Amino acid sequence: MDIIEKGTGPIFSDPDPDKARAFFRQKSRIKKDKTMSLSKAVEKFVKDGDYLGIGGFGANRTPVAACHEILRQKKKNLGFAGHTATHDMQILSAGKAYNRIDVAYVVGLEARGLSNCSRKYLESGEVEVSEWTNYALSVRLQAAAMGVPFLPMRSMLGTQTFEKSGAVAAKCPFTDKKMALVPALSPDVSFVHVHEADMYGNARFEGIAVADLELANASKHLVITCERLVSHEVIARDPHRTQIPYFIVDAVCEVPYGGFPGTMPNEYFSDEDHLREWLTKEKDPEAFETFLQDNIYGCGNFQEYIDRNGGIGRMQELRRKEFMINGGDTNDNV
Amino acid sequence: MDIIEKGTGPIFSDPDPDKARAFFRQKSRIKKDKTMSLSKAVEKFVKDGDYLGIGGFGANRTPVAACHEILRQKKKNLGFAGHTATHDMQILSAGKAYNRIDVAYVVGLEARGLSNCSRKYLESGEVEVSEWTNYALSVRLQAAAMGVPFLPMRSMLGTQTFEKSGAVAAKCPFTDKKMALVPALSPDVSFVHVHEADMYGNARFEGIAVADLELANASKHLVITCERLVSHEVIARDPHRTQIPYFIVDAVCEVPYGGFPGTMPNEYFSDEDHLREWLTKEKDPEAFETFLQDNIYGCGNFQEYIDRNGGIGRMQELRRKEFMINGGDTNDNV
Amino acid sequence: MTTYNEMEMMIVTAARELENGATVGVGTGAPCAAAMLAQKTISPDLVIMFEAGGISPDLPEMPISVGDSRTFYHASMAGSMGTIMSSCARGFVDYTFLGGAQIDMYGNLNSTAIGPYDSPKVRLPGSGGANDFASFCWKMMVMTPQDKRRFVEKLDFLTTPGWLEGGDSRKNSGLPANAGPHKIITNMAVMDFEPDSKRMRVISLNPGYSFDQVQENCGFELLRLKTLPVTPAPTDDELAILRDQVDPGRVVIGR
Amino acid sequence: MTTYNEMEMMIVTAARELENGATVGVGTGAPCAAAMLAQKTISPDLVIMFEAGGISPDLPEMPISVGDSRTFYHASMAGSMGTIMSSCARGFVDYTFLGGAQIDMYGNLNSTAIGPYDSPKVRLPGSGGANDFASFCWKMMVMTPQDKRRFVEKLDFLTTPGWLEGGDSRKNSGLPANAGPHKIITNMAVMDFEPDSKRMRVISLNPGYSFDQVQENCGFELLRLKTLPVTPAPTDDELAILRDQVDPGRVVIGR
Repeated sequence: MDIIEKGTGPIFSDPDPDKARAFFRQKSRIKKDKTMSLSKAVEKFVKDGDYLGIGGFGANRTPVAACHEILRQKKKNLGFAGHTATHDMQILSAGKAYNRIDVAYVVGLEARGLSNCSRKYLESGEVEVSEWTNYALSVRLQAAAMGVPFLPMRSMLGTQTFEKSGAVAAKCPFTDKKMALVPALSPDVSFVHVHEADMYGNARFEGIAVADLELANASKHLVITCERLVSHEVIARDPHRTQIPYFIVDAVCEVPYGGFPGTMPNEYFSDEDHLREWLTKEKDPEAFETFLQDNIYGCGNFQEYIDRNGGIGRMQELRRKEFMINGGDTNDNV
Repeated sequence: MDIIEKGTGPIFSDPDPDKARAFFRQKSRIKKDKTMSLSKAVEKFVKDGDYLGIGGFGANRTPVAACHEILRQKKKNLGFAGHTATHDMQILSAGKAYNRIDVAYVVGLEARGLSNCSRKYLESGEVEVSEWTNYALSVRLQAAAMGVPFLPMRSMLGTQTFEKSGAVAAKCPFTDKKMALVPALSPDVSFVHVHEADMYGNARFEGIAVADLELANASKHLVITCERLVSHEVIARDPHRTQIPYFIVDAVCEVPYGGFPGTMPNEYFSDEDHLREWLTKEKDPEAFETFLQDNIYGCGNFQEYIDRNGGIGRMQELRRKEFMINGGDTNDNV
Repeated sequence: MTTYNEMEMMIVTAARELENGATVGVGTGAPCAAAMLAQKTISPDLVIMFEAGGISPDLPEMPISVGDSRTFYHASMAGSMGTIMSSCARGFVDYTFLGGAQIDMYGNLNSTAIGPYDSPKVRLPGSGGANDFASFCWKMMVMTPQDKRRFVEKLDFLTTPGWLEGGDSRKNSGLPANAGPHKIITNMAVMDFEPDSKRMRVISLNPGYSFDQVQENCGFELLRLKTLPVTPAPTDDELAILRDQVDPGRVVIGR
Repeated sequence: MTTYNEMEMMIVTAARELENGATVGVGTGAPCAAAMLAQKTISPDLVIMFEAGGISPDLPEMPISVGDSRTFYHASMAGSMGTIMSSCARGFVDYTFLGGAQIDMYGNLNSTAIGPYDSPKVRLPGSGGANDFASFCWKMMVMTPQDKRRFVEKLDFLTTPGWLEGGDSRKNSGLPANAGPHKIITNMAVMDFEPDSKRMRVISLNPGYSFDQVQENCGFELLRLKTLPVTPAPTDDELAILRDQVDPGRVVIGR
């Protein structure tokens, strides 16, 4: 294919599908009990230098607990897929866990404002950056999920987003139209947070899928965090509801409220007060250190973080907020 | 892109995404009542010469009723996407409704044997043929669904299936590997059979999806046949279960048992006796004419066909077969 | 007549652009308020889509995030980013509202960096889905304050395509045909783009503003219609609906 | 020892190829029987996949169709053709069983037409998913009767890739690396492919057959191991399970 234009951005993940195939060939397909603690899963599947994918969108159905654990275990030099990375990136930036990033949406928390810590880290020169769009990262993951080295798309063209990406432009052999071709992106390890999974890794969630199915299928290792484990029988009763099949999954970690302080559809709404506290604390490096100590490094696990931030009572409030239940007097904690 | 090799098979559908965009631009997005009779939907949305897509796989969740109606209305010169086209193709061949076909799997009814009628029609020279694979047709539909003129894939290469297709081979600009590039396929009109839909066209089904979501999104016009209409409230309660969004749908036709004599997951199993009758009757052209008269042309609608082949009683039996309920004495008709 | 603030004026102006039965890809904030207002006034059948996957929700309140639960509350479908973006790519989405730290005379947007890209003064979020929406949706609109630091001669970074370098440059770029920037709505005026040069052109002035004031708050030379009508002010009805039903918490419109 | 028929012999031989924990993409009929038998004997953790979307069902009986309800009965997932084929393309599927009207010495298959393509004597179904499975799955196997009209010097049509023209031809074709035909199981013998030439090679003879008989029923010259062991006959256990649990209706194995 004749390359008409070529972005100058780095490509952090090898798009060669035969190399990915050689990896997947030796990955176990046995339907075995894969439940383990999140700390064990991070220890086992996240290596310094790995390319990391985090599911969800911003602070919605995001495996926040996994990000905390990555910090606690002081993982370093990760690559990171920054597709609407908001609170997850804020955490990972606080630990300087990554040193290269595919950017689609970063440093912001949407309408909540910019993360000072993420911004400063990206501006520090310590992080290698490649520019993309949200959909480009979806499509790159989809290419890997399909076992092809690239896919064509029609955005990015004509912009500096393209110039600073690793995409190329080439002519379609059927229509002669110029296309952007984006290389497959295969994270070494990804985390996806779901509502329910069985011990083998069959997983399902409610609400929007964002790019989680592309991410799950593209990733060499996949860790599922779930609000609750269910028996395989529950999954097998409605197999059309399974979105992630067990054979692509390496570990299943039951982490109730694992998306806090983000939103988990039909479970709990985001804790805007606590997210605001993050943004505020970041502005003062010293206060932020204490805050991180209190909320991440000083916690044995994510359950402690939940307990320190209101525990079950607060979760009940956020559940009411999710379902827009106002008033009444049925909750002892409210 | 440099073309290394090029199949000689015809491409029956224009892969230009800008032409498809111009069409979709003027398609109404209004959430209005789209329920109508199947005869009206076929009359309105199937034009002689159109390229036709039929959902399901073989005789599984296949919009059989739609195929009958196409025969009754004597539609001609259709193009047809033959991706595991079994009983649907048998019907359409009986009416010589199509004159060009993208072949992946045709003329057979899987383990049940070959359809004499489909085979003779394909051998007659009256039908223009292009060869593909099942996955190639999925990927071609997916290209159209993504609004790109082609997608790359890694099968077909090195075979005469490739040579007699409309695919081209080109080198990947990232890995230098040879890829098959397949052109987008946008049917003019497609039919998909589902369990439930609301009057706007939001639709959902159980069991395997086959390539129905790619087909639905690729098609310019889309007619949903459903086992039952449900209220929009039922859909809106679990929007993550919606697989086909209303805005791509043109018509919603409630056709109970609309997949008979095929299988509809969790509803009814295939009627193997009746399918065998089809295969047997086909062998004698005269007997087949009478059979078609009795079962299609002489029926006012699909309900009459069901009634002539056992009606509700037979459907109850097939439901028991689907759920593997043997024995007992609860069914007055058995 | 009720008094109104400039944000209210912009939202009402934007809402009026959204005809009944259109589809619009929106984010949070003012664009979402405009879409909700349109639904409650002239466009009951307006279809709202959110890039993370929400299609046609009954928005019970303003979402905080483009992916929070409100964006698919009682929706027709809770799909994926692929569902939304491929629908946009196929030509199903008529409008989108975007923003940015900088905009140039061709409607190109910068949301990546202020200052040199390699050592930015401020690193911004990047494209997100903006580049995709602007590439695919037929008519891209921007709501932004009229400000010399926003309306710049040259972007520090071209994140999201407008008419690129004007003229036929977008047509020749490979981007989908016939889509591009449509209207720019500021606190002072409404602009479109002159059809041949694709340069930004003032087509109406908001009540109380003159063309010169708009030009003074713009870093490049604006084209203009010879006669500039006044952008119609919000009606009492529009304001009441906006304040009481769309944004009762005054999160976007302020107090 | 219990007597058995040749179909039973083939199914048992095929089942023994499927080691525990492997993944296999199968169709209906004998391959499915072999996979089910393997699950009930040496490979309790064998993962069965059907191209229409069924993943790891608890098959209650032999499916009639690759897409019928049995193919996703109590399954881990009822996915799509895309789910299955993209999993195959990524290298997750170890084995597949395919068939065809004709096979050549490199394991290429014809299921498209008998006679000239443009005016066929018999038009056959075409590739279906066979070409995809054979391209993607690591080890492709064939179960077929040993017959001169099936084992041909030259295919009327090359539908599905084996080792193409042998040697490095498949490697250079662009197909995924290191995948290809593995074993051919007939009523008379088991064949593999000689590593360099990629030509079909007899590696064991079924009880009661000689190499000459196999060669007589083959339209091309077969390679052979110097010493040809006898393919182990089915055990009583295997036969009992096959007859009582896998195919009690004797649909595939006959009466």
